[in-house]
Amino acid sequence: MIFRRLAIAAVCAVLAAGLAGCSADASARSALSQSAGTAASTARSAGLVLGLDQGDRLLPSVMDTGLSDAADRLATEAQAVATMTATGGIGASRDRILADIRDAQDEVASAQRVSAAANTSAAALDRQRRTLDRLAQQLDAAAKRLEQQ
Amino acid sequence: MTDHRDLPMPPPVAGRVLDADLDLLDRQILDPDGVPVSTVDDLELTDPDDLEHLDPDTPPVVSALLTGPILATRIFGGRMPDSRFIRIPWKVVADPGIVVTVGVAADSLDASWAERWMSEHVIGRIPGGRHDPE
Amino acid sequence: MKGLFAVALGVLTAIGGFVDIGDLVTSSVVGSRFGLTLAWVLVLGTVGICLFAQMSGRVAAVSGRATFEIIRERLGARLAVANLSASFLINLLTLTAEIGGIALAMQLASSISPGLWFPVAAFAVWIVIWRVRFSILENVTGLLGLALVVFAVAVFFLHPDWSALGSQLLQQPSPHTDESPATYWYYAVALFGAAMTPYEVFFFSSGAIEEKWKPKDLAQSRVNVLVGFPLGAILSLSIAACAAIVLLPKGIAVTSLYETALPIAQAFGKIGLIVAILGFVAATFGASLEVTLSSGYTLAQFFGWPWGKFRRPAHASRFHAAMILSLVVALGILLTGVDPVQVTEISVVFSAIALPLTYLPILIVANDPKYMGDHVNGRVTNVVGLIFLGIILVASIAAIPLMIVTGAGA
Amino acid sequence: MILSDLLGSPVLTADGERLGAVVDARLVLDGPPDGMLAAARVYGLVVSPHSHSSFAGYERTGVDAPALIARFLRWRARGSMLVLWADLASFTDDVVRLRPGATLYSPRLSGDSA
Repeated sequence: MIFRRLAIAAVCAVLAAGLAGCSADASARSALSQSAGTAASTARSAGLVLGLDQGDRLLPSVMDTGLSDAADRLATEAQAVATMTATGGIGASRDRILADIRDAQDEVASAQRVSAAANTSAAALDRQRRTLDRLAQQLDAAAKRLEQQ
Repeated sequence: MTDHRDLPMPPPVAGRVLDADLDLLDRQILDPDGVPVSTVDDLELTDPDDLEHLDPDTPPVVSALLTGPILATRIFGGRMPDSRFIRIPWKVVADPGIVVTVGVAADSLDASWAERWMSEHVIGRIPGGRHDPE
Repeated sequence: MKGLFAVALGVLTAIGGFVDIGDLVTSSVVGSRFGLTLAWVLVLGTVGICLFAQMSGRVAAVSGRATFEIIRERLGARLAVANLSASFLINLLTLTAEIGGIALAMQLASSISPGLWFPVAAFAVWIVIWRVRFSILENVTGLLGLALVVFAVAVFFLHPDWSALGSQLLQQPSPHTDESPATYWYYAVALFGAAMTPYEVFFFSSGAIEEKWKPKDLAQSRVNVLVGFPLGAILSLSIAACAAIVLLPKGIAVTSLYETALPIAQAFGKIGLIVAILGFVAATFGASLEVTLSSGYTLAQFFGWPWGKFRRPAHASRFHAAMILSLVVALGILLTGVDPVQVTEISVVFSAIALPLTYLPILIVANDPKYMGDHVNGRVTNVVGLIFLGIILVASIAAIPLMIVTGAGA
Repeated sequence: MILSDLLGSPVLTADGERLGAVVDARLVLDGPPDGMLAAARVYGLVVSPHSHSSFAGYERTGVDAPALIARFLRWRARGSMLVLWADLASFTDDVVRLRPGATLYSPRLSGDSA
């Protein structure tokens, strides 16, 4: 009796492991695509914050909150992507996405420094906004590619 | 298949009729000033002398409303010893309506000891706890 | 004149009190991801909450019984305990989110990290509940919450493409986003559950007892509900529309409170932001008060303890102890570092249990002449009530599978 | 004895045929004065053949709204009956047994014809 139950459990476990193995590729890909998408949205959000600040439409406290929130979220995604096991030939896209997220992190960090400085440089903030938008586009494109494969 | 529409009505009775579960159980108990005492968590009935040969002329009567920890046994099963019952004697029940009113102050009943304890030892000691809100 | 003032005040507080952190962020999330294609859910949920809030208020005014007492009486101890557990957990999670929401709103105003605001916010909520009279706390937070009207005005100032917004209203599963149908329906169920969240009924019916409503006050309560709640829903809709106009085309999917405010910055600049942040603080603070009180009301009414702000705290000691404990637990959850906004997502699961078990007893008692005398439900109310009970049941059954399939709407 | 002891107990006829389960106890306040009210005696037991509990008592009261819920709950409690205390023979091992020739009455609450 007990052996039959054990046998059934074993068969189930093997089946589950098999299914998990087959879908591991797909799930890694979709997780990567999701991280890229979130990072893109975050970078855009930070870009919008910088843009609104340029138009003198933002309170400094909201700008601080927005940039620090974006920094946190990008850090989370970078961490998630960096620790992802790249199976099924997504290693190359993973590295590119990670590099883009890291670049976006750098831009946000330097925007935080610039906005904290006494005399904010409008030109620098504008440059960072453009870079963030460009990175967001790249990340979005990467996310789309991964989904379509 | 018996349908109750075919069944005769029971012999008429002189007093007020209450279905224990429908009209008493789980109702709020209030004192004469409208202060909540507790809820009716169960009813205590007098024990028949001989459960194997029930006496048709001496039906059980409600001796007390029960409240407190007995609620747990009603929900999760089990039986607690009679000595630990918290009773509100039927004597003090004034009106079993959509709320059950008792004729004595909430503070005089065992059922509100937890309220009094919490009031004396915790809430009443926090500044402002004994004043009306502003 | 005094009557008119009371009506106006009631309506205004209902508008301001309708929106909480869940509405602020969820509306904005949904708007930025699905445009206005889910607006119909908001309309449906608003009709439902109007119907049942009004019914529970009528039961309270006529019979003097608040909603959780009725739940206990009609469902019996066992089912009522199931409902109590689910409702109390929803309350606790919502309270966590609201306190977190106050802190996030204060961060927007001050740049000081929310972690430092959590204890301040929880203490402020407690002190108001401890010392301030019910009518004052209800009216002040409701009126300040009206600052959120800035979102409704902003919709016009943002010069949207009206025909595009209009066609979003009528289109189901949204055409120009990449969201899957399951995700769409997950958000539909979550929005519906949030609009009909039981704490509003607990608060509303207990508030009727706190303010000693009598049957003659029913007309006024009906106006408050039927005007105030829908106008409050319009605020929610405006927040969604602002997100749909500004954030959706940019590809920004909202995850934080500050993003909800960005369309206002775009429309009105700094002044608008100040008004919006004031509205955020008032709405989250008001909702924190309502939810904390609801935790106390549900427990006290289930166990038959003395409750209510019309009593001194020492005369409703377990009621106050329960609220203090709820605030402490909520603070504890926040200090673990969870995202306060995401906490509310788990409550969808518990809503599946709490919603049917809350609205069924209200409907049954509202038909019982022993409680209601001549004020029993009319035919139309019963038919609509039954239809909503059906919708609630379907949403409840669908909620958990949808949550699993979509990974909570990710 | 507490009320919960009775509720849910199976009810058998004198021949051992199962009638149903006790879902409620009918009390009558017609005893000698006991404090502020008359003593409440157990007048009979409400027995339901198909369910272990009664919900909202639609089978006993005159309330029939909302119609759909009333109809469903009456169907669930179909065939419910009232047995009088005088017709109970024994209550042992959580089983209620009736006397031979016990009468089954309608469970309706007559005062509730509203």
